[in-house]
Amino acid sequence: MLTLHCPYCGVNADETELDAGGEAHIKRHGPGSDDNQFHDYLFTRENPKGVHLERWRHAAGCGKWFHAARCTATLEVFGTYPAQVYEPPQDIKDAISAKRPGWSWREFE
Amino acid sequence: MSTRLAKQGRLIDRSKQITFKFNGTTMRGFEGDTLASALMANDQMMMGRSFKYHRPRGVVASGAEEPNALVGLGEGARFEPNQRATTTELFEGLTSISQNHWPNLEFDVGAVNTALARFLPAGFYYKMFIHPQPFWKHVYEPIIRHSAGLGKAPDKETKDADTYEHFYAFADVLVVGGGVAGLQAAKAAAQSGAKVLLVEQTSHWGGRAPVDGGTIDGLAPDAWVEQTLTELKATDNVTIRTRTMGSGVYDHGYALAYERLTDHTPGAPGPRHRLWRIRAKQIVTATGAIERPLSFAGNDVPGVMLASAMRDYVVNWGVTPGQRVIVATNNDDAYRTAISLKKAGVDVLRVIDARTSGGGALADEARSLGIRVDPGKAIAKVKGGKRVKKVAICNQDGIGGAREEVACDAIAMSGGWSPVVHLWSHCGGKLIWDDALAHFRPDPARPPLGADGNGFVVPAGAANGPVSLGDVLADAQTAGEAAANAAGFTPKTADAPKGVSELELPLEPVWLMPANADMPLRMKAWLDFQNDVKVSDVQLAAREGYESVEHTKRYTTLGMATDQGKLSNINGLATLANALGEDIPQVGTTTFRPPYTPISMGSIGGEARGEVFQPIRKTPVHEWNDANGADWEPVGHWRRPYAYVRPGEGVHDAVNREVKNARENLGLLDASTLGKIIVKGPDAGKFLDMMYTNMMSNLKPGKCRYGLMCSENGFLIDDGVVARMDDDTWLCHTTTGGAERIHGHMEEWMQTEWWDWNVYVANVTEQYAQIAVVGPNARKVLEKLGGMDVSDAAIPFMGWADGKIGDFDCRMFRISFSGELSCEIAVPASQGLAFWEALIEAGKEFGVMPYGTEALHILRAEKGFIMIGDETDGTIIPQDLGLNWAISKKKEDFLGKRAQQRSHMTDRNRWKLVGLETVDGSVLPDGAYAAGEGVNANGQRNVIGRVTSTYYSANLDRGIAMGLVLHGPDRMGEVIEFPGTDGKIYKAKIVDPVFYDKEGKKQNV
Amino acid sequence: MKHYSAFAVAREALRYHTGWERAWRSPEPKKRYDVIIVGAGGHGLATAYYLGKNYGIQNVAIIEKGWLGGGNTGRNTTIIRSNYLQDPSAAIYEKARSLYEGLSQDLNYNVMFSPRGVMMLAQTQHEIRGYQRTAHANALQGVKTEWITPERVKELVPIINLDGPRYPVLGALWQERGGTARHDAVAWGYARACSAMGMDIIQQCEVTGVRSENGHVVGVDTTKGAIDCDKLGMVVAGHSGQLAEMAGFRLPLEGIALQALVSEPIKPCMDVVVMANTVHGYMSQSDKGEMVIGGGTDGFNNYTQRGSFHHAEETVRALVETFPMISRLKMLRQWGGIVDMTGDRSPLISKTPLGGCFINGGWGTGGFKAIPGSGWGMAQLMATGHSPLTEAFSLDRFKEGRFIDESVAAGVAH
Amino acid sequence: MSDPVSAPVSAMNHASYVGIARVEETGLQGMITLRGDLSSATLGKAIKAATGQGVPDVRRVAVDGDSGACWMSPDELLLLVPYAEVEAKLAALNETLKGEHALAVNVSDARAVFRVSNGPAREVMAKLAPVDLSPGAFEPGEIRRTRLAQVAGAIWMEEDGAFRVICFRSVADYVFKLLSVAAQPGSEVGVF
Repeated sequence: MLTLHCPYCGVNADETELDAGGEAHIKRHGPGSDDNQFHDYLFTRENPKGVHLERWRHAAGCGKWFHAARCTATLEVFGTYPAQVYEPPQDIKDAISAKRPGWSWREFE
Repeated sequence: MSTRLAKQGRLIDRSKQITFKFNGTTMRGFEGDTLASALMANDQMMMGRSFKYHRPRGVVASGAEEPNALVGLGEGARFEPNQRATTTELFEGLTSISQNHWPNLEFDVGAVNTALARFLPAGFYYKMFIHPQPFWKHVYEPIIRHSAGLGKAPDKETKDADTYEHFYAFADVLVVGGGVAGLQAAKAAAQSGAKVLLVEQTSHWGGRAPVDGGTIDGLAPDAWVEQTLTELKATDNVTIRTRTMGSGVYDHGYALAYERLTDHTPGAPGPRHRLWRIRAKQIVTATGAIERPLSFAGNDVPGVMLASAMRDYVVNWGVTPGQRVIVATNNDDAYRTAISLKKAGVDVLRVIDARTSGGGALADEARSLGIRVDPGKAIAKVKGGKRVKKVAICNQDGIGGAREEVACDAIAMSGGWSPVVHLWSHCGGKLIWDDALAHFRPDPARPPLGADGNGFVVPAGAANGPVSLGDVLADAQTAGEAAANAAGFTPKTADAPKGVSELELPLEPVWLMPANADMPLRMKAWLDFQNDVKVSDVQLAAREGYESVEHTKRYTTLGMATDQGKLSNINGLATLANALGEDIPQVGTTTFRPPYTPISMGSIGGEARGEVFQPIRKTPVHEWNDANGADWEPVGHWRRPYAYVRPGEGVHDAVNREVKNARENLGLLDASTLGKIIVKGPDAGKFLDMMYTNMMSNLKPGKCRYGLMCSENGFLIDDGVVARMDDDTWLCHTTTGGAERIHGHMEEWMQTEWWDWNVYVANVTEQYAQIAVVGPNARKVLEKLGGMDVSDAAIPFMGWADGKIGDFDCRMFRISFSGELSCEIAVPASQGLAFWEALIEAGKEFGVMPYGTEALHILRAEKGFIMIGDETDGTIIPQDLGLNWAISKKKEDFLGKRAQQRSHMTDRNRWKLVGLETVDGSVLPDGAYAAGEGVNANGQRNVIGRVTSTYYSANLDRGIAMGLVLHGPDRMGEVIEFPGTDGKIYKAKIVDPVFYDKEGKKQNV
Repeated sequence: MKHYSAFAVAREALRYHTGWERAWRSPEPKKRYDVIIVGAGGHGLATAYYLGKNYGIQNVAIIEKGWLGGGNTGRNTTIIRSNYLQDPSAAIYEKARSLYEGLSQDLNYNVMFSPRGVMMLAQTQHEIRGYQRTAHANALQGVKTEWITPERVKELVPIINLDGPRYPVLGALWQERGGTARHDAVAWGYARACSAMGMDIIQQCEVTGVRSENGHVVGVDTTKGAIDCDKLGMVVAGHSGQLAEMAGFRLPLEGIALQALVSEPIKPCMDVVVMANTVHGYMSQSDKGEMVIGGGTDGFNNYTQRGSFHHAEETVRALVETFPMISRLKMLRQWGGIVDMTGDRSPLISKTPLGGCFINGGWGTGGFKAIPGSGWGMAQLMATGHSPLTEAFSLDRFKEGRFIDESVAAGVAH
Repeated sequence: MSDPVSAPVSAMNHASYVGIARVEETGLQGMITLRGDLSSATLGKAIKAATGQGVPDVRRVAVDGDSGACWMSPDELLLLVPYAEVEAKLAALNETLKGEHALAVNVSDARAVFRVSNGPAREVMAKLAPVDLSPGAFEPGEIRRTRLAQVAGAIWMEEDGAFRVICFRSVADYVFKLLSVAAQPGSEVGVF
């Protein structure tokens, strides 16, 4: 039963107020992309046992999408941040590094 | 015999007598009794039968860990099976029945299993009943199922007479357990200013201490408990609850507490149970410890009881299980029982102490009271069936020979204590083995981790290992302070109250009595009393290679009973470890899962039953529909009329009537459930061009356009009419199920992909009641009501306008899903019912009839319009449905475009939409598949198509259908076969999907 | 292998059951095997068993990081059915179901397959259409199912509440030969039979790496040393992703938590398996008397084997409404498992980018019922390079957009 | 006198229930959903004109009688105005906001409003919403969009300790029954 801090309305939201949105920072591939790119865009997922960056929506609250940095093995939360970014902010990366030195996730570390 | 003692009983009020029933016999007890203590007071030692062998079972414990004394409680709508007699507070008129026997408790046919026990070892059913094949289902299994099962099932029509509720609570520190450790931990935590919630599963505070004696700061435990309670009650930041069990600990500080409000006062107003959903920064588990039985032959005979439990019954309830008692132990604590019994006037024949050294100070006190103590001895065997008759005593180090028999009627046993680590373990807390005390306790280095990655559970008192009163209180103080600190408060460090109790000598682990008991004895030495698992069973499992503790548990069912192994697990583990020649910590434990003790299904469901089981969404016309024959169809959470059935009319007659009337006169449809989403902004057109397959940016204000939406995976997810309001505002209609889904879909893409586009979206679905006025007389009724110009010139087909109809401000859309002249009119929801009634009234002279969803389906099918959810099922792309005209070729991109370029999506062998006409005019079965030639590699009949919609058309007086068929559009006129599940073969001709008014004249007048 | 029978049990009883031999050996790994199966769950053991039985490949090791049958095989709600909509699903699940019919005899181990019947309630018009479609499909697939009326539903399930205030029962899709089996026994039975064929089941041995040479697998590194092999089968459910990473490729999978719970045992009151998809709940009664209840899945990656409580709550809420008499029963135990979900919620049984390496996973919430069919097909694929049973479940289907979507008929995959 | 046929009626038409607390639907309330840049001065001006209130801070409400402004999200407010004036206020609002990127729509009829008062209102609400409603944690002036059992809703407290509850119109009946069950006699929790 997670609680995640909504970076928009400042609420520590109960999991039942949230919708999970899967992996974060996925680049959209539309017309013009090749089959592999499009396949990976839609289906290939990091699915890590450890540090994960993922999307959540404060559905029963302010309705905003945000990102969470979370460990899938312990459910530890390193931080949450707005969804309108292409990569996790430095303070989030630092928070993860503090707890999981040497972590990496896709192109981020 | 077991009886009520003349004195004693700190929890009962002898001035308040209570009458209750057990197996039909009226008995008497006192206020403060549990059902178990009251039954014993009435010399009812045998309270049930075991699971597998149906052996007589008596109460063995005095609390939540009880595996034997389970009864069916109450009657009718309040009957509850498997209720623990030891945790059931006695109340006037209580009725209970014992379980798992036929015809009755005293004489049970199933007891034949006892005689066969030798032939029914652990896992016997895996090795037997294999042949002949059908016998398992029809002969063996039914027998096993009937002899298994425990409590009687409630009557099949039972509807629970009680209500339940949830409650969300937030605390800095949750303390579970109201014994002296819990009280002290709560006090210590509260002094820091932290918000503390303290819960205790029983109806009284203090736990074991008042029974076990000693002093706290010079006070008797009872007095100290009173004093501390008074302090806590006076502290604003502390909340305390009795009859509330901490039942589970989950991630991120989430905990469940199970409050039993009216179990002891059935029928009282208010909910029966309240399930607390607690978020705590820190959780202190002051859950105490549970005494372990000793494994000796016949340790399951009624009258054999945990030493601590026997003490509880004497001190708390003034009952004794017997008159001539023998105590068997491997530790000093059990001497307290001998002493309590003796002081209560019960004859204690002797204490059999497995330790050659004998006991310490408590042993001396016992001796001084004239109790005989036999060091180095063991119980070889208990004799007696439904009641202890005598014991055979032998040396502990031996196989059980050279016995001395002593007659007695009760035995108190103590194999040491195991901390209650369940709540610590639920969320991943790990354990370490303590050799000195021979038990698992929480490993402070490996606690369950919270959201911040730090531990959030702190064990306190006996639940953490300490045994003596002094150590328990000191540990509780530390735990309370630590929890407060971890919760972000600064604890006032204070000295723990001084607990004084007799010094105890160390126990000696005894996992089998006598140590080398021979096989006949081991086959009678019980580990799990309820499931009938014996020492020999665990040894057999080990022998057969079921070496993992999980394998042994599952193979023998050890610890899988309703007590979840509270008494049996550690003894079982030790037995397994010995059998494998390993150390206990190597063998490890099984996983602890919530709940700590079983909680009612009702409490889990909470308030969500009956009318509030799930929300029912209602349109402004709902009540009118209900009053006018609506045959309801659930659509999502909405209810829509399937048809309006008149008195003496069948549902299908009603549908046919509605379908004809809409084409011939005037039909009204409550379309309020259709989604209505406003999209506004400089980039709204660009945004909608991505959302829809067709172009929306070039739609002219005042006009409407039918649009399709696909997922990024290419599949059709919704459709609807889009109207352009003004330069930068569009109104998108969605399907009934689509409103919230599509609104969320738009927000998601807006917020997470194109967040730099200037677009705002608002879901105004429920602001309007939307009513479709359909049929040749549609314009007439509107003109009669007066107001805006509704002529074709003023509002042409696929146009819209704001205006007034009668007194009603409205927005009118000239759109048609029926193929008839049709206006969809939106009015404010609060005027929706009035508007509907006005239309009904004014429409009378034009033959007005409301129509439901089925008529809606048929009308659109007659016109070959697709329906999301019928023609689509999540695997369909617009191209399958011949909707290419609605897919913009000009646009470089839209959601789903790339997906639709994948090889399987462009495959010319994809089934395509066609109309289907049965050769004989009958109706094709819904969901039927068209059979092709031959079978596939897996022997399945090849198929070449399927029916997506099929109806009887009253207007055409024949069956019409739509379907997806391989190369369908190229095969017009061909007849294909649809095998029905009724065995018939339905022949249907492939035709154009538009069955009615192909030119579309009627809608455009 | 000592034969199991009532006679054998009686004989052993006379010597206090001291004569029973181990159900399976616990050997140290050899240097090399023809085939290594990673994962001694139901699917892995069944794969090994049919490799030996159908193709004579018996130089096989099954490597398990924990204890055999300890993953989802030992955590599921044991439902067996094959009333699936899509041809490939119906084919493999019906193959599995038909193998279950004779599995106890085949393995000489009573797996307690109980064809008590599986019922899927239709509670909306949409569900009626969906299940009637399934019934038509099943008829052509050779899967025996039928559409039954509410009256028949009540006959079969006396404790059901036909007209709940929210969703009346409008009928049901009924598979008479569906049912349940004893999950542990399935793993143990296959393990015993594999061991008897000379295969090595190596428990408490974790794979730490996959070794390959010029694009072909040559062995694995484990906590018990390096082991060589010609072919490798990855059958590790929730941990497929981690293993694939070791082999150098990625999968269209995500691991999430699925929950289940049981009530205290009561005397028999429900003889069939009931699934109510509109309200998201399903329930059956075990031979022990417990009501076995399936909970929902979380929406996020989770490797804790603990689910979020509110999913269990939603399920119980639905079932109390459907079967009011369970309101005063008590939940005895709840637990969770890790299931791996693919893009279309259907499994992967496929060759992989690494030569000689095969994957069997992505069973989501419905793997137990498929065990024998999955093992049968996987063995055929590994032994011969092709299996009609598994063809459609290949990895490349996602690239082509060729999905196997069972949700279309409102059918859940439990 | 009888109302004209077209007289508007609120979802529950003032239904009420009295248990451990009083639950009532408060009838028609003018409501405008306003989306835009909450930091914009023009927007602030428009809101002042429409409601007499300034732009509320995050999770705050500024309500006086049936006029006020409630924070809904970083780019959304719910404006409360007298029901009869909603169209006029909306028109004025749109006039002022001309040229701004903003969206204002009338949602008066898309919602239902309840009041929970005269009793342990905090406890009644805490049975339904996963929110810390204890004194100090939740006080008048704060608004919380959350979940009421199985539906979305927004709640805030008034000075007298009563709760205002807003939900969608279609589930008004569900929410009314929900609140009534939560307020059933004998269900006091006794913690706040």
